[in-house]
Amino acid sequence: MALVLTEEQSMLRDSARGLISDKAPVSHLRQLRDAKDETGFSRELWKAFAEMGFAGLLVPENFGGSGLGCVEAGVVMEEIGRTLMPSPYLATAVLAASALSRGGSDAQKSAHLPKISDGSLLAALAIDEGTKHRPLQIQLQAVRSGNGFKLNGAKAFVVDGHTADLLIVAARTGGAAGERNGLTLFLVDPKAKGVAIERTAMVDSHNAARIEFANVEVNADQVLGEVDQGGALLEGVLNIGRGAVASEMVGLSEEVFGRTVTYLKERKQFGKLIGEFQALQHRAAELYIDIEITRAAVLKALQTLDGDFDHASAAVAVAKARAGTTATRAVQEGVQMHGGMGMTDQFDIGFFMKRARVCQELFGDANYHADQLARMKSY
Amino acid sequence: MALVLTEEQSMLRDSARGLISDKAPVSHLRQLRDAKDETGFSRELWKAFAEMGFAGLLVPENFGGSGLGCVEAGVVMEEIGRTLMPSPYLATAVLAASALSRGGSDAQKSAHLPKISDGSLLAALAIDEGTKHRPLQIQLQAVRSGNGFKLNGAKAFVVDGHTADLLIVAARTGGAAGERNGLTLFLVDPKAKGVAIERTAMVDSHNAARIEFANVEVNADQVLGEVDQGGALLEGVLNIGRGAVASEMVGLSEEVFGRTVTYLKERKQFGKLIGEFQALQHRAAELYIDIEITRAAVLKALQTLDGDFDHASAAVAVAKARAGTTATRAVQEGVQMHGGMGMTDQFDIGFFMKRARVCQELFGDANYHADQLARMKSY
Amino acid sequence: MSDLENFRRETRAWLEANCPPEMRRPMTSEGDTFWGGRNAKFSSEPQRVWFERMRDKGWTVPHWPKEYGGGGLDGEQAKIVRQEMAAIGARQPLVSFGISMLGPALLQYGTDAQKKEHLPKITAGLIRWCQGYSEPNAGSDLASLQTRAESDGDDFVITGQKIWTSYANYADWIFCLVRTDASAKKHDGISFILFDMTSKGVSTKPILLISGYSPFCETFFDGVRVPKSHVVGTVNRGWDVAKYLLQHERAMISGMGERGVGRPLGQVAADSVGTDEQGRLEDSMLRSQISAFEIDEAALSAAAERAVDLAKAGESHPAFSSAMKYYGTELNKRRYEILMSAGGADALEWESERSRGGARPRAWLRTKANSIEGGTSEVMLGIVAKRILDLPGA
Amino acid sequence: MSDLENFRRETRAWLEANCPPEMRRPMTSEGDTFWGGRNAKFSSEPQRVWFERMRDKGWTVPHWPKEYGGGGLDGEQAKIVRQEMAAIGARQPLVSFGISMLGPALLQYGTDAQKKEHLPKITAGLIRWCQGYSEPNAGSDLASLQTRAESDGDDFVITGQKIWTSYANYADWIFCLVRTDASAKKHDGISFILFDMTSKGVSTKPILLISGYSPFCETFFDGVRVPKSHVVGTVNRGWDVAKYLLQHERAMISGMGERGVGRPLGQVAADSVGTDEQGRLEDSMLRSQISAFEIDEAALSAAAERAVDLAKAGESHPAFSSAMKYYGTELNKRRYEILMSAGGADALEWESERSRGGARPRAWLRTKANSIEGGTSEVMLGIVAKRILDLPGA
Repeated sequence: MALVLTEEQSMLRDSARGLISDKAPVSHLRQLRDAKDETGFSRELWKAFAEMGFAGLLVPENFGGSGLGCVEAGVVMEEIGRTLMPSPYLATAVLAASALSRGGSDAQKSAHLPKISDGSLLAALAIDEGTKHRPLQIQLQAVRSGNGFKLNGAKAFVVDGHTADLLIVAARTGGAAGERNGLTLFLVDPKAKGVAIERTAMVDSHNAARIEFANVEVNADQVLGEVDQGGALLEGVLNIGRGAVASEMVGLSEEVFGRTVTYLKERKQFGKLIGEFQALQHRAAELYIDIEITRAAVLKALQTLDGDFDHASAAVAVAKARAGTTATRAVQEGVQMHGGMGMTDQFDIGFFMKRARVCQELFGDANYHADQLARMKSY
Repeated sequence: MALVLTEEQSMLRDSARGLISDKAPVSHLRQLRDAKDETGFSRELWKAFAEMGFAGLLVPENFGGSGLGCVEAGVVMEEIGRTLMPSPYLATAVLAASALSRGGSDAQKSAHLPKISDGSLLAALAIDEGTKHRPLQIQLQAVRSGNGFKLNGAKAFVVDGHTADLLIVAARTGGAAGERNGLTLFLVDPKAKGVAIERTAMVDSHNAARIEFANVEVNADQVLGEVDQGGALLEGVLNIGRGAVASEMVGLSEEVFGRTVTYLKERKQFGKLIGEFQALQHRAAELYIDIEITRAAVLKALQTLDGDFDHASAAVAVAKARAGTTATRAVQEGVQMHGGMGMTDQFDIGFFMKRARVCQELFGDANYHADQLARMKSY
Repeated sequence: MSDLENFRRETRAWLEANCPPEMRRPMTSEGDTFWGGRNAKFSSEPQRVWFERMRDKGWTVPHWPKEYGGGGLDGEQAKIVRQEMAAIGARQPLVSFGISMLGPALLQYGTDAQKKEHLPKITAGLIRWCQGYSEPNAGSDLASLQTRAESDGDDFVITGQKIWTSYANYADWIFCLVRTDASAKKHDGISFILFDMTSKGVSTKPILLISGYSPFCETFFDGVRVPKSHVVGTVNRGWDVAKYLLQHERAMISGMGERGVGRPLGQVAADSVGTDEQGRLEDSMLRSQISAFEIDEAALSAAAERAVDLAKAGESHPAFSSAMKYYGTELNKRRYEILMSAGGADALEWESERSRGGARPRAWLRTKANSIEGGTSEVMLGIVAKRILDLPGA
Repeated sequence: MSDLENFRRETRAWLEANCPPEMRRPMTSEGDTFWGGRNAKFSSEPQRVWFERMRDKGWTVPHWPKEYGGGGLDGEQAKIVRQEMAAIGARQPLVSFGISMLGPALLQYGTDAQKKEHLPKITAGLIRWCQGYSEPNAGSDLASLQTRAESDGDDFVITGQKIWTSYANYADWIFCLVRTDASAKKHDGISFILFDMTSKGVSTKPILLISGYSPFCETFFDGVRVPKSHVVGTVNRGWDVAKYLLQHERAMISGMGERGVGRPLGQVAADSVGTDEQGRLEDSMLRSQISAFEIDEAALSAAAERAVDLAKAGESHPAFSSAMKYYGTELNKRRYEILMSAGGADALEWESERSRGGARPRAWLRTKANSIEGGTSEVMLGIVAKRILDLPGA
C-alpha cells in the first residue's frame, strides 16, 4: 500500500479541517480554559462532529458507524492537533469504540456502539495507576463476588474521566503486577456505588480525572472480552490510541512549525528578518526534516494497524516515540524562536507546548517506547 | 584550591609544550606510522623526556622522581594530546609509576621506580580482557602454586605491551567475575616462559598489544600490594589513568578546535570565508563552550585526585565521560568543517579523530562512566 | 588557625545563633522570597527577624562597603558566608535587582552622590528596583531601543514603552535605558537613567505568561520628567553601563543550573518510576538522560568555580559570561524536561493542592524563558563567535 | 493471481535458479564488487556467472529500456526484482556510476545518438565511468568551478583540475562539468561533457583517505581535446543536468542508512557487551543510543518509502531529496559511531586478519565523508531552508 493518503482519506482530512478550523480554532480552547468550563469541551461541537460521522468512524457499519480504519482516525486526530480542540474524540471515538468493537459481546456492542456513533454516549478508558504509563503493572483488584466482581483500587490520568457515561476499567483478576495474564477489562457505570471521580485540572486545559473504586460491584456481563485474557485486547486498544496520539502530535508539530516559520518571515531584529539568520534557517530546516520523517513513521504505523494489526507493535512504538520527540523539539524551537513573545499567554504557542507535554506522556512516552522496542528486538 | 594552574604548573606546561611541539609535532607520529616503526615511538625522545624530569613526575623524590601530582601529569598529557606524540608516558610514567608508588613494597619500589624516572625501564598495565573496559570482570586466573602463582588467561588492549620491560597484570586470585574482592596485581617479566605478546596495529598508530599467559610462573614477591585486595589499588591507578587520558583529550580537542577555527578563517566558498556563515559560527561557539567546561571538569578531577584521592571517583567519572564526549564532538565537527580536505590523510585532522576514538575507549568510555556515576549516586 | 578559618568558625556560629529554623527550609512559594521596597510585607515573623538581623550585620550584601550598609567583606570572606549559609540551607534574607544588577553598575559608574543616595536603601531593603531595558521592537537587538529622552533644561522628558520589566508593578524605582541622541549610531545615543516609578506619566501592565504567572510588565512612559543628575555614567554612553550590567546578569542567570535545587534528579526519578533489582532506575532511558545531565551539571559547576578563579587571576575573557549564560540556561531547561519526564502524569497537574498549585509544570514552563531573557542563546553564541573566537563578520 | 503476483513468482524462481550461492553471501571486501570496464576482472567464477546471467536478462539495470540492454520493467516490477534479490541476499551483479548517475542524466538530456552510444555499454559493464564535478576551490560551492573548455572548431579544449573523482584511475570515461563561458554568471557558463580518460592530456593521482583507502583521485586536464558533440544537453546549460544528476545522487546516498547492513545493531552490541538477566544490554547507556537510533532508522525507512510514493503521486517537492540526503547520511554516521562503541577495543584494530584488515574502523571513517560528498549537510539544510521553507535570503 502506498504510504500516502488515498483520495478518500484526503477528502476526509479536508472536511475535518474545515469543521475544526472554523468551529474550534485555538481560541476555542482558550475560551473554555478562561471560563473554567466544567465540561471542558463543547457538547454542541461534539454533536456536529457526530453528525459528520467522525464519532462513529471506527464503529462497524452495522452498529451505526462508518467502519473506517486507523489511518482515517489518524487523519482526524491530526486536524485536532492543529487547533488543540478539546473533544471526546480520543477517549470515546477512538479508545472506547475500538475496545467495544474488538472485545465486546453482541449485546455490549448493540448497547453502546450506536450511541457512540450518534454522539450521545461518552466513554473513558481507565488504565494508568502510577505516574508513568506501565499497563502491565496494573494492580486495581477485581475479586470474584457472587455473580460478578468487586473492584478496589484507583486510576489516574483518565482522559475525559469526569464527563464519561461509561468507564472501561482495566483491572487485575489474576497474576501479579508485571504479568500480562490476569488482566480483565470491565464496563463500569461511573454513577455506580463506590466510584469517586475527581477532575484534575491539567497543564493543557484538556480533561483528565482520578478515579477511586471502593468495593464497586460489577456483574459478569460487564466483563469486556475474556476474564484474565484482557491483556491482548488492552494492548491492541492502546496501540490504536498511541497511533492516534502520534497523529495528533504530527498535526501539532506541523502547526507550531508553520507558525514559527511565519514568525521568522515577519519579525525583524538587527535590521533583518530573523529568518535571514542562517543559524535559525538550519535549525528550521532540521525541524522540517524531522517532522516529515515522523509523519511517514506515523502513517506507516497506522497502515500497519489497519493491515496487520497483530504485528503492529514495533511500528507503533517507533511512531509514538518519534512523534513525542519531534513534538517536543517543535514546541521548544517554536517558543525559543518566538523569543519573549513565545513566553506570553497571549500568543498561542504556549498552548501547543503544554499539549505536547501531555501527548508525550499519554500511553507511554518516548523513553517507554524506546525501551519496548529494545525488548521486542531482544537487546 | 583555585581551579587554575599555579605558576609552577604553568611553567611545567610551557616547558612540556616547548619540547613536544619542537621534537614531536604530528609529523613525528606520521613518520613512525609510514615507516611502520617496530617500536612505535622514539626512544631518543623518551630519553630527552626523562632528562627533563617528565618520566619521574609521579615518582617520589626518594626514588629519583620529582614527587609531583596528577595535575602535573595532566599538564603533560594535555600537551601530548596536542601533537598526539606516541610515547611511553601514559603506560610507564603515569600508570606503572602510580601502581608501584602506591602499591609497591620498598624492594619493588627500589628496583623499578628509579629506572622509570631515568627512562631506562618501560612498563605496561594489563587489565582489559573483553572488548569493553570492565575491570571487575577480570577472569585471568592466578592459582597458588608452590611459593607463588601460576597465571593463565589473556589480556587485550595493553598500552605499550610489546615494548614493556615489566608487565603489571591484574588477575583473579579469588572471588567471581564481577566482584571486587579477589583481584591481585602481579609484576611479570614479559620474557617469562608462557608469556606471548602480539602487537596490535591500532587505528591511531599508537601502541597496544594482546598478551597471552599460559602457565606463567610468578613468585610471591612479584605480588604488587596484597593478595585478593588489589581491587582498590587497581581502581585508584585506573582513576589516575582516566584523569590523564581525559587531559590528553582536552589537549586534543583544543588543538583540533584551533585548527578548525583557523580553517574557518581561511577557506572561501560562495564568495565568503566559511567562518562568516552563522550556522558554522554558532556550532563553533557551542564547541568552544563545551571544551572550556570540560577543561574545568578535568582539572577538578585532577585536583581531587591530588587532594582527596579516595573520594575522587565521581569527579573522575565526570571528567572522563565529558572529555570523551567533547573530544568526539570536536573531531567530528573538525572533519565536517574541513569538508573533503578533512577526509584526506594528507591533512592531520584524521589522526586526531583516530586517537580520540582510542582515548574514548581507554579505561572506560563515556557510557561506562555515566553508568558508574549513576551507580555511585544510587539510581 | 588562619584568619579565614577563624572567620569561617565565627560565621558558622553566628548563623547558627541567628538564623531562625523556619528560614533554613527550602522555599516552596513565591511568598517565601522577601523583595523589600516601600510596600514590602513580611510573610512571616521569622522572615522579618532573619532579614533584620542580616541587615544589621551588613550581610544582605556581604561584599559591599560598610558605608553603604554592606558587610565590607573581601571575596574570600563573602564566599565563606555563602558556603556557610548554603551548609545550613539558609534562605537569602533579601532578593532584589538593586543588589544583583543596579548595585554593581552604580559601584562602577555612579557618582558619589548617587551611591550615597541609592546603595544604603538597597542594602536596607527600603527601595525595590526594576529594570527597563527591552522594548517590543528591541529584544535580542537591545540597542535598537526607541524610548526617547528629550532634553528640557535640567531635565529629560521620557516617552516610550518598555517590556519585560520584572515586577514593575511592585517596584519603587527603575533603572532604564533611553535614547538621548536620536541622530547618533544606535549604540552611541543611549543613556542609563534612574527614576521613581511614582513619577507622573509612568504606568504598568502585567504580562500573563504561559506559566500562569505575571512576573513581568509592559511599562509605559508618557512625558516622564527626570532630572539630568539621574543619569548614571556619561550621557550617550549608557551602552557601556548596560553591557557591564548585562554581564553581571548573565553570570547570575548562568548560575541557575546549580542553585539550591533540592534533591538530586536520580533520586527524584527513583521515587516516581522505581528501581530494579540492581538499584538502577526502572526507566533505563531516563536513567541515561539523568546521568548525562548530572555529568554536564557537575562540569558546569566546576566551570563556574574556575570562572571565578580565572577572574581573580586576571585571566578571564570579558565575554566568557556569555558562554556560561548559554550553557547554564540550556542546562536548566534540560533539568526541567527531565523533571517533567520523571514526574509523569503527576507533573501535568496544574492547580491541585496535591501538586502545590502545579508548581512543577509552572517551573518547567518558566525555564523556557531562561534562554531568552538577559540575551538569547543565539545572541550569546554570536558574542562568543565574535569576541572570543574572532570569526569574521560575526 | 494478479500480473504482479505472477511476475513476483517468476522472478523468485528465476533468481533461485540463477543466482549462485556464493553471490548470496554478504560482501566482505572491496573485491566483492564488480564495477565493469575495459580492464575489469572477475574476482571469482560465480561473480562472472552471476553478472553474465543478469546482463543477458537485462537485469543489470532492470528498469532501463530493453533497447539499451535494460530489462524494460516498470517501477512496480523493478521494485519486485529488488525485493526478491534482497530476500535471498543476492549481490548487485554490477555497480557503476554509469548506472546510478550518468544513465539517468542521459535518459533525460541525451541525444538519441548519445544514448545509443553509451547506455548499452553501461548495462553490459563494458565501460566504467567516473564523475568530474568538484574542484579544489569548488566544493560546496560547486558552481564556482574553473576548469575551462575553450572552443576550437568542432572541439572543446579542456584545461583544469578536478578533485574527488571516484576511481578515476580505474575509469574508462568521465562525465564532467566544465566552464564554456567564462564571462557568464557562475551558473550560466557551465557545460556537461563526456570524454575518454585515455585522451591525451588526462592524468590522475589517487588521494589517500583517513580510512587508508584511495577511492578518489585528483584528475588533471591539460589541453584535452573533446568533440563538441560530446556535450550532453545544451552548451552553457550544464548546470541543469548537474542538478538533475545531483538529486539522483542524493537520493542514492540517503539510502545508505538502510542498505544491506547486516545484523541489527542491538544484536551486534549484545555479542560484545553481553546482556543482563532480563535480556537487556549490559551497557544500558549504549542500549538507549541503539534504541533511539533504530527508531530513527525505521522512521527514515518509512520516509524513503513515502518519498517514492509521493513522487509517483506527483506530490513530491523536487528539493526533498536534499532533506533525505541530509538525514540519511547523518544517520549512517550515527550507525557507525554506535558500531565503534559496541565494538570497543576490538574495533580499534587496523590491520589484523582477526579484524578483517580493520574493516570496521575503516568503514567508520569512510562514513564521515557521507555528509560531505554529493553536497554537504550544510548545503542540504540551506537548500531546504530556501527552496522548501522559502526563508528570506537563504
